[in-house]
Amino acid sequence: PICPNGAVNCQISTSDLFDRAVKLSHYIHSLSSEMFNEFDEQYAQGRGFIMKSIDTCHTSSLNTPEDKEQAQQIHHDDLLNLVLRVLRSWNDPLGHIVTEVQGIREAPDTILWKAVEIEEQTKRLLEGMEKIVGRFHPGDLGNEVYSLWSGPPEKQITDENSRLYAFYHLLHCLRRDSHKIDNYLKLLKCTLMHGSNC
Amino acid sequence: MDGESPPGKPDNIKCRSPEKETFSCWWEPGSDGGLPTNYSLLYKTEGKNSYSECPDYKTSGPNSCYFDKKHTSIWTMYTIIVNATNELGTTTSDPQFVDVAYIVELRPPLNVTLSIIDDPPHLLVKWSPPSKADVKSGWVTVEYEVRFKSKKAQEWETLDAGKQRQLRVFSLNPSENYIVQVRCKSDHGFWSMWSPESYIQIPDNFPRKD
Amino acid sequence: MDGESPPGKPDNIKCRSPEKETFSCWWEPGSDGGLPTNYSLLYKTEGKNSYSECPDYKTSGPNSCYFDKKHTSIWTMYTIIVNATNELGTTTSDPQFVDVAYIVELRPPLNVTLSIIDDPPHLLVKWSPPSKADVKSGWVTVEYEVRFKSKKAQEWETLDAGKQRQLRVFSLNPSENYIVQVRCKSDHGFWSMWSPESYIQIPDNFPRKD
Repeated sequence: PICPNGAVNCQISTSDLFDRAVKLSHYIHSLSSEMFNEFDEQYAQGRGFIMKSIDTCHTSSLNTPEDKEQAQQIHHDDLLNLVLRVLRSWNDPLGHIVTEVQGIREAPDTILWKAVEIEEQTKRLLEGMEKIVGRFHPGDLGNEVYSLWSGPPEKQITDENSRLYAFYHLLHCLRRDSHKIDNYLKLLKCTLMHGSNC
Repeated sequence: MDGESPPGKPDNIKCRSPEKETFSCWWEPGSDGGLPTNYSLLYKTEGKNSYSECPDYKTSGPNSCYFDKKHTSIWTMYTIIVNATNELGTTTSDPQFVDVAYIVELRPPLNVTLSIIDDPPHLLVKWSPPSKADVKSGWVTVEYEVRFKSKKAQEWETLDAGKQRQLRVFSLNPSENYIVQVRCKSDHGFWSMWSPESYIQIPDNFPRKD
Repeated sequence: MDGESPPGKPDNIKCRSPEKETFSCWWEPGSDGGLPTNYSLLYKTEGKNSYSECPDYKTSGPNSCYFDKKHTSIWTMYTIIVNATNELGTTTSDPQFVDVAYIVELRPPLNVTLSIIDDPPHLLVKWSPPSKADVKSGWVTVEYEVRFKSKKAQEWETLDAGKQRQLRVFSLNPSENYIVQVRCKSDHGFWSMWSPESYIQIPDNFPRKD
């Protein structure tokens, strides 16, 4: 996107913004999936966490589309804003994940590195989504503060199993929500930038 | 009676979705205890306490259950069990936990075509996306891999084609007969089977050196 | 006073990013007009009317500005100007428009290894990604090019290796000494420097190219 000299309103195209957002959301989900699998293999085997992980995620109240028809029926403005809200609702939990990993016995550096990288890249994706939403609705960013996450379940978790489960559940929800964000963005990109002809 | 017992435990429950819109599960029956044995698949989704029975035992073949669009939700945990029942009792499999988001396995790519290009000398491999997957709308994003080997060779060489629907292969041995296959996967899913083998004879004068 | 004038216009502003997360810009000072001259780099992002000053003139050496993660965004176009100021006035460069995603220049690939394969006879070139790109694969996607020539030859031959980390080269002259180098680039970025030269002697029994 080289701007001709003397160009006044030189900006990155919305299509380029979408390409970067999709590349980032894909990367964030891949990392979230790897982190979940790594933690599951190392800490969750035989503890029956998966049975309990049917507990709802802190973002469940956001009423996100659960299949292709729903995702295609929702107006793209609403889907864009939904992505923004899911991203914002992960700001505090991601900070907690980074702190919590350092407190887990013998947590490998690879899990910590991924947690830090996901937190940083999610902030970067949020910045991009605010830019994209701003392109469709200048000035309407609805920057409400998000506190869907009520913090670690019980501050006074003492036994290790509950603590590991709380962490497992957070990673399970992160994997799920990052997959949703990635899927919705790829759908939005095809709809808005390629006339649903990807 | 002699040699008759309740059925063995069904196991190896495996679930796959070909396009992130429907999915099927298959199971392996255990021993039938020497008696006529019936199988039933039960499932419940997140937030539900009671099990429902499989909506369609036919579409995906024997020992299977097919969930059509109406019965399929993405990003929802399904708890799935299989019961085996005969006269002497019922045995239940271990529960299988499934989220359709993570079990996508596409069909292989279609219409693989091979053509020799002269300048610069290389092989051009082209293909079409797999059937069923809705790539146009962006609901499914597909990545591809190409593998090739000369008929004489033991080892395949595999190349990442990313999201492209064609790939140029340069490093080929002149005058040899090559086998080429392509496979694909949904961005975060399982690799498909390889496409059927395609064959091509690399010309002797490949690459022409002046 | 004789021979003294306002400074010349700084030009050739060049900006590069090693990994899409930070970036640096360099400029060439114009004439200093015979007087002590100071340089300042100013930048603004999309939608902003006022310029901000370079956050760090040190990290990237003389006549440079370094933008750390906090000051780097891939979501906005940067407008960059450099002012040269001496006693007699200030001269401003032409504006330079910078999109961080398009100025990525990776470091060369690492660990280039060459090996002669007997059957079929060819040269196998292998390498590793540049440090930063390897760790963040998926965010920084890398493609490679290999070039080779016999010591006696004038012209290099260059092959596209796509995203692979190895390439098989078939068209080589037996008993000649070859030089091989590899370079890489991020999807929209600039080619890196070539890796240091690697050398290999092709065996006499290699099939002669006709």
